[in-house]
Amino acid sequence: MTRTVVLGVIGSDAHVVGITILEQAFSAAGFDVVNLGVQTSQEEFAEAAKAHDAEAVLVSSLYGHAEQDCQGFHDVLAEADVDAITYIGGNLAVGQDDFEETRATFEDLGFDRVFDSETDPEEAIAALERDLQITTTESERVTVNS
Amino acid sequence: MTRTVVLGVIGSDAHVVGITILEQAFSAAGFDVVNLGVQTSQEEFAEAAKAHDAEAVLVSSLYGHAEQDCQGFHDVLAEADVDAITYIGGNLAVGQDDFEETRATFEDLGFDRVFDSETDPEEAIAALERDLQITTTESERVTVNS
Amino acid sequence: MIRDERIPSDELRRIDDEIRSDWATGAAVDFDEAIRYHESLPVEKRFAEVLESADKPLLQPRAGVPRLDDQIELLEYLHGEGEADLLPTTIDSYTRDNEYGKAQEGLEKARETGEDTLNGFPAVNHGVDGCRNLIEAIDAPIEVRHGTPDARLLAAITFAGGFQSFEGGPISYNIPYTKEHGLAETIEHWQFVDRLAGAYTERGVRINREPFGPLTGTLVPPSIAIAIGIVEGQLAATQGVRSVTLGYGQVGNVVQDVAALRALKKLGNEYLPDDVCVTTVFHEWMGGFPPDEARANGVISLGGMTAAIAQPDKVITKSPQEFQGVPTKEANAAGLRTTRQIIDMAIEQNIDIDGIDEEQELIERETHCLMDTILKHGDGDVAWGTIKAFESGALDVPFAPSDSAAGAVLPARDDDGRVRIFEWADLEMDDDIKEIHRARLSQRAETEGRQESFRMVADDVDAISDGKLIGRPHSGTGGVGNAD
Amino acid sequence: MIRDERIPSDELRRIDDEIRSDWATGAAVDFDEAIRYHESLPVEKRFAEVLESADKPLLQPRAGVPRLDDQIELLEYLHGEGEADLLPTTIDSYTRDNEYGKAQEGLEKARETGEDTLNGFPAVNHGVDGCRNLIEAIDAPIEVRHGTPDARLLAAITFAGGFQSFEGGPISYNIPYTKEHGLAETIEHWQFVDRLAGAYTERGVRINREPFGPLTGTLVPPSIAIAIGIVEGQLAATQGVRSVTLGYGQVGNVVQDVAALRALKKLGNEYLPDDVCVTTVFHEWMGGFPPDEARANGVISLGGMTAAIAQPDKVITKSPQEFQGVPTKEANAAGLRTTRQIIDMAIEQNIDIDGIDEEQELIERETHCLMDTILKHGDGDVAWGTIKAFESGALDVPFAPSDSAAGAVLPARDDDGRVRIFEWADLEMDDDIKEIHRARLSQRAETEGRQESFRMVADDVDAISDGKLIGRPHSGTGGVGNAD
Ligand code: B12
Ligand code: B12
Repeated sequence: MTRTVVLGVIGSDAHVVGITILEQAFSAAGFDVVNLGVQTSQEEFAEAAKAHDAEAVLVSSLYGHAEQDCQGFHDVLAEADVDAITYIGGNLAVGQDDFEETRATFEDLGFDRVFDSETDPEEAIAALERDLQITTTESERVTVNS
Repeated sequence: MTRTVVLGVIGSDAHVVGITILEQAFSAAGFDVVNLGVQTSQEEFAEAAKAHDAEAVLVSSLYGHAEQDCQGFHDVLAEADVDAITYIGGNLAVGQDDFEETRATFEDLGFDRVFDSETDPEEAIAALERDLQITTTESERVTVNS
Repeated sequence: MIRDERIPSDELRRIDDEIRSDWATGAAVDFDEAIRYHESLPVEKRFAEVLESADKPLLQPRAGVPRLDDQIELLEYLHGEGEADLLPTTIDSYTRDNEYGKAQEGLEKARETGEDTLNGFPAVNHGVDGCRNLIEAIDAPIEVRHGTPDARLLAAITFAGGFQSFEGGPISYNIPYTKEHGLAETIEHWQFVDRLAGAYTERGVRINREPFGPLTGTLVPPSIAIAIGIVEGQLAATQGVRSVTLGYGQVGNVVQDVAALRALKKLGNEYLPDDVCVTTVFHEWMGGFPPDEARANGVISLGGMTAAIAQPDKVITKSPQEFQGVPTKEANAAGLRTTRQIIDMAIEQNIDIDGIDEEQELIERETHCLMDTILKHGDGDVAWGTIKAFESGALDVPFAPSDSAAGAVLPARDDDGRVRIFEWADLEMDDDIKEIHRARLSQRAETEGRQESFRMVADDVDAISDGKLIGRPHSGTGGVGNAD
Repeated sequence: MIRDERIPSDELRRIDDEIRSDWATGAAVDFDEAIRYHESLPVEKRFAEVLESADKPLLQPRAGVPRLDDQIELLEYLHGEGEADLLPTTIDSYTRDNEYGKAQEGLEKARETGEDTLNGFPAVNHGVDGCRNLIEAIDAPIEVRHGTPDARLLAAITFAGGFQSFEGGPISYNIPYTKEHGLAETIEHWQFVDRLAGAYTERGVRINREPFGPLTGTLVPPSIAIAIGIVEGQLAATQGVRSVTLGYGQVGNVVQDVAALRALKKLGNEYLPDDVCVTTVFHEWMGGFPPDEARANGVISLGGMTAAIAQPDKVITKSPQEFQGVPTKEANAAGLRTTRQIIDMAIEQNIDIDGIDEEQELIERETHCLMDTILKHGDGDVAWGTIKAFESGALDVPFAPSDSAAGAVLPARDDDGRVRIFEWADLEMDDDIKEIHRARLSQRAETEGRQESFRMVADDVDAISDGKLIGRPHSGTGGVGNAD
């Protein structure tokens, strides 16, 4: 059984190399990757996640406008009834910021995990496997209980 | 009329390139330079200044032990009845120090002027010409008055 | 059907009027008054003259912040402390998307909070007067650098605002920078930009135009970059541009980089009309940087060393903070001075490296193949041919995010670190050239004891940020033999 | 009369007993126990083995602070964060003067105040156990670096303390480092050091010895540095040393530096006995640095680039804070990583520069002239010949502060930036070689429209710290032609 993740670069950002590498790595790790490419809108992410029943939405942003581009993103996902795990990664702030602040900002925006641009694809894959495991176990438990 | 300056590297410091350049520059500017070379003791400076009736003593130090090497230097000069202007220059502190602190340290030790290692020989020559001018004028004034 | 033909004057005026109504500040543009303004500028602010008369590579950083006074301070700093010869004004991303409203919001927020809420200088919003304040404040020529597919209003305002150099082109600011813009559309828009530059040129104000050579910045084979630069130069020349700076981004192999810069100059002069003055610009490594300023300084210096040998007319420097985000002004100036030091120490040395001529010849042959196929695709018309060649995949750019390019060609380094093509897809190329690439890459595969694969490409993408040139597998020592 | 002959065992023991009584810590040295201690060290701490088996240049910084725990922390940092392959322990200046009392005061003050009141690690005062604590704490080989004319006690203690590499020699730690020490005296003292290293070697503990190649660090013509290194290698070999690392300091011209490093290796193997394993070390620019860390990174990188081409066995790195004073550990590690990045990016590239062979041949011929005159001065004995050749001025070092050298020879750069000899004084050299230098220098004088003079030498001394390689007069543009 494969698991589907939706991947894309948000806003008007066109940095494609990172998601090209991520696509390859997640595919190699056994995921079904729906790669929306660069310059993907919030709505496109939501539609694709819905259409493919994705278990995770992986947002990439490199160009420094991530915070603006992600305002209200989780509302858009919720409206489309998307209940996937959400990760964001890349160069998330303009300039030479402290990453811990950046992480807090994006967690407040609703992301489950925030990655900096030193992240190896393997780390993200490991995290996702853990997170999905937990989710599965929890939902199984719920199923058993109910 | 030429004026005599005594020049040397103090302590066990062997950095000779700086004083080689200084010797050439002061000579070209019309001074009589007595170059004592590297690894010159306080006593050798005092003797030479006395013997040549020097108007200035130029101490160089690069290797980071200048503060220890100059302890009591002005007493030694005084004992030998040397009343010359004293300059020190080079890399005067061990490590990455703030130059203003260093300047204060060496002024407290009795040096008339303190130069960092970015000093062009021309700056030191200009300063010395000014200082000697003033001294001469003062001593002339003294002569006139007495 | 779009063709490589000069836009007639009345059409130029019509479009000009139209696009200037896109945003309030467009109204302030008055062409004749602008010519007089340019004529009033001292010679040291005339971009083309300064660049074309230089006797050694001029250095230029990248830099743009939202507020005018901050931008002035930044450029003064880079000019003074960074000793930059030429200055940039990098435009923010909203402006690049023609979202002047969002840029305005960002600018106002920046003015209120003092924070850099935009990633560049929104020149359209600052308008003609804002631009002129900047031009007047800085004692050096300034170029507009952006990444805007439709840069017509930006050009109208910045040209009238006193800028005399403008980066970009219909391919180089489309394929690497956007997803959905069609090439026919961007060619049309850039024909206007070039025609406007040509109009200034006719009146004696030679606006310098600079195709963006590095494209996606990631292992772009030299011939692809050169062919696209030449096409953009030709399109610009048709519209009356007479000062063209062809660009190229460092790949990191010194022989290949020097060969590429020489080929760029030679082919540029060969393909562009005689009355165009062709200069070259070398971009220090445009791909992923190491996450460490010390190592980044090594990358920057290899670029400086290459520039000292190849002697392009201009070098665009990187900062040691490239990996992290927009650099502080201090880091930006440091990148300039590191580059300056190594160039100045190496440039008077006679450094002739073996094999440059051979590599240059290969690059030239490859570029000729690509140029031939473009013209063939367009029945002799370079504009149309470019569109068709990208459509068929005969022309392609690796890692292109744009729907207008196949993005199917894949590069990898050979055993010497030169960028070769691993997956040709439909790229047009003579078979014997393909064979050369194949042989070089299989030599590497053999050294590493593994198959050529996307994994190798991915390793090469990461290699420089991981501290090496070639993405060797982590186990074996690769091509380095056992020394005694 | 001192001769190049092996010190007999009983004489070795006599001197050893004598010098060990110079300071209290000398008593703790026990040769047989020390051999067992060395045998207990893991292979990754054995200097000669690690260096000689490396397959690419190993990097080593300079570093020394007074207190043991600080020195451990510093070396751990340079090994970890700086990724140094080999580590140093730089000795303080009082120890270099054999002023162990003053060093003790400084050490105690450092322990009280926590400040670095000495400019290095006083290994004699720390004694055998202190040294062993350091050796045990660090997972890499460590070399003793100093500048001590009479290093006998330092050697006895640090060898017993577990160090397996020791820099210096009778000429290289005399002529550039002191004024009044006679050469006969330093040769005698270093014969002891080498004999002691030889004694360890005989018992299977190959102590690596490294003549200090850069000498005064200031425009030293390659052949002078190489000849002196060879002499010191020969003297060491006579005493039983079997691992010799010959050194050379970057002059900044890539062709000359690569040629010099190749000549160094070739001539080292030619002149030294077959049973000596000869390795080479390249020192990044040892002269005055720019007062700016960004520019210093450019200087450091040019060194790294040269090392990537010449591939010496070891590179001694500089830090971007070289100008200012002893660097912070962060800056020291940064210098290492900048060097590493540029070496690793360039080393797999095939970079063959024209003219290296020719320059190498010139350097070899010059070195042969100097070696011949040394042997002739000593009637075949290299020790005696060195003393006599320095006396006559047939052998000389530019900017030598020592009374034992004439210090009359003056170097200047030619139009390509290679170091030539401007004032020969009594230096022995074939006339046709002198003619080559003369021609190159007069070409430069012509380019600059001025006479060769001390002013030119002074300008060259300052050039790199002023941002250039060649000290051109400030007006004219010098040798750079007008590009189009
Ligand atoms: C190549 C490059 C470009 C190319 C992009 C070509 C293309 N279409 O892809 C070009 C030259 C076109 C370009 C343009 C611009 N760029 Co750019 N670019 C870079 C550069 C040098 C490398 C990026 C890269 O490809 N890295 C290699 C890949 C493999 O790594 P990566 O992208 O970081 O992705 C990895 C990780 O981040 C992580 N990751 C990424 N996303 C995600 C998501 C998740 C969920 C997870 C888990 C992990 C993850 O995993 C990835 C794979 O390992 C970086 C600086 C750097 N990093 O060295 C600047 C950089 C990203 N660019 C920058 C900027 C500002 C721009 C421009 C706005 C300005 C300009 N100068 O023109 C434009 C933007 C245009 C646009 N509309 O997007 C800034 C961003 C500043 C900031 N965030 O503060 C940077 C940091 C440069 C700088 N220091 O100023 N750029
Ligand atoms: C070349 C050099 C050497 C050569 C010296 C050869 C020789 N005999 O001259 C060698 C390799 C032998 C050497 C040895 C050592 N060196 Co050393 N050396 C340098 C270096 C790289 C350049 C010095 C130089 O020649 N500059 C060029 C000349 C023209 O400039 P200058 O000396 O600064 O002099 C000018 C100005 O300072 C000024 N000036 C100087 N004196 C005076 C006096 C007056 C009155 C005035 C007005 C002006 C003035 O005018 C001069 C002419 O323009 C410097 C670092 C640097 N600056 O880049 C380190 C440096 C000075 N050395 C240093 C050290 C520690 C040493 C050693 C102790 C350690 C070691 N590693 O072995 C030994 C000392 C040996 C000893 N007994 O002295 C440190 C000093 C640290 C500190 N002060 O905190 C430095 C700064 C390097 C560093 N960053 O660690 N060194």
